[in-house]
Amino acid sequence: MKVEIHDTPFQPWERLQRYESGVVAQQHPGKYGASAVFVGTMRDFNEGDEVKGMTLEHYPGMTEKELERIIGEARERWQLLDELIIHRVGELLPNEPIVLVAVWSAHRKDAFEACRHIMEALKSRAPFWKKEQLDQGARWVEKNTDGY
Amino acid sequence: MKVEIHDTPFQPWERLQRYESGVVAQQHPGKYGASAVFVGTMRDFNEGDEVKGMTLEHYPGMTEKELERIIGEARERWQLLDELIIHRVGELLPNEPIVLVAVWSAHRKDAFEACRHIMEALKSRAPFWKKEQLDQGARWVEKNTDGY
Amino acid sequence: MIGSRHAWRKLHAPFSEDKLMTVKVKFFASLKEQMGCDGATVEIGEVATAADVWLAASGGKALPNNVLVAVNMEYCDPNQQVNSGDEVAFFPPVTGG
Amino acid sequence: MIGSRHAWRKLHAPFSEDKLMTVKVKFFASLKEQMGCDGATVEIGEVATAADVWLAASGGKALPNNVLVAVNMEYCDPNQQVNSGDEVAFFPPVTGG
Repeated sequence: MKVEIHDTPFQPWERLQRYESGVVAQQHPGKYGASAVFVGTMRDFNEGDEVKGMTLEHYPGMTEKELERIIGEARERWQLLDELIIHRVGELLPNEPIVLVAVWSAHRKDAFEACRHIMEALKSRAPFWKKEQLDQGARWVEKNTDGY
Repeated sequence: MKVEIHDTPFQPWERLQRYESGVVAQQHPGKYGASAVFVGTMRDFNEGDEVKGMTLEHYPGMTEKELERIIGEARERWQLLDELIIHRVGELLPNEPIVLVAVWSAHRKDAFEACRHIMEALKSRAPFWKKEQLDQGARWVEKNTDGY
Repeated sequence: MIGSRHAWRKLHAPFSEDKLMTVKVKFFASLKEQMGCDGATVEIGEVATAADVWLAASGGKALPNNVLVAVNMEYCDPNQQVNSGDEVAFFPPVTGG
Repeated sequence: MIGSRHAWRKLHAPFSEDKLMTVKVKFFASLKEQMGCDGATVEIGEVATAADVWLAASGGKALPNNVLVAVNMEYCDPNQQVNSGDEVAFFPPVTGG
């Protein structure tokens, strides 16, 4: 399990390559038949408005703890071999990755379901807050929509 | 949309990096808020037996057509910006990637659901056949299990 | 199973002897091993279904329940009519991914 | 909103005046902007809930329904008792991912 908070841009596919070959393949060779991944990327629009940039605030310390709790709960429910969560904070521009959630499992049902569950739990519980820069000024995003 | 059949090993994360930056980011800058990915990797076990290697046969021509039909059906059901499917054929060893399914969308619900749907449809409809090499000899995999 | 096309036609073609068409047959995976070949070009009476093609190509054996059928690279019912020049494929349940 | 700890205690601490404890308060995002600060160390009567801490730290305003509460970096009910040295955080609905 690995949880990382980055205050500068990260490259999700390159990080996946490194984590899988360096950790998952070393610790579980021949066992990880299925990996499911979600990557959230900053859009240049939201609720009908053009978005120029975004500030992502978080609660250092609690963020990591809550993400680890979310992974722990997923492990009780599905058979998982490893998990990787990376989340950006700070000043973002459109097209920059915001979040990566990856899980490795023997079987695809566990991988798919756990990945989506972790992502939804992150959206509703991990202490991050987005402030969008619009032409008219800045606004806090008020609420995440349900993803199911 | 891109569908590729490879008869030599492919690196899924590196291919995703190239496809996203070279195609998705060029054609849909600022729009792809969500990407969902599944990677299937060859395990060294199946149904209680150790598996040494695998031969993946397919129906050239129909494979590509069927995968494109599957993507087309997913596009009717979900809002998708782009899709990438890569599937290995030929002689495989444990830990080698077998399949990659990736979709890009504005929103995560569409990405998650379409990715899983495409993967399940691939499992039940795309004309591939696996023959496993065991210590006792070779055996055809008889049936894919349901992934829901 | 598939000998010379002529020999086969004489033995199995259940339809009109004067009007014949040619279809391309393909077998895959375990079915290919069972049939001992990956396919053949066969002649059959002009009004024929995919199941008729199987019957002819397999030497008269019934089409097993779990065999999948594709005509021109698209899944179809065994009772679908085939046309001259069609590619008719038979294969076991798919196991990719 | 948060003045000197002493002045605040005199005005709002609803519990025992002789036994006091210290807790660390944090605000985030829009709540931080509304409160005009990202937190403070406050003294409060020894028997107090997270909601009491809010009341004290906010200058007597009721805890809005949608404000989330965490004690020592774990979500909790506003009615949960807090202990001396606890970190009590208040923040709006989270919007990460």
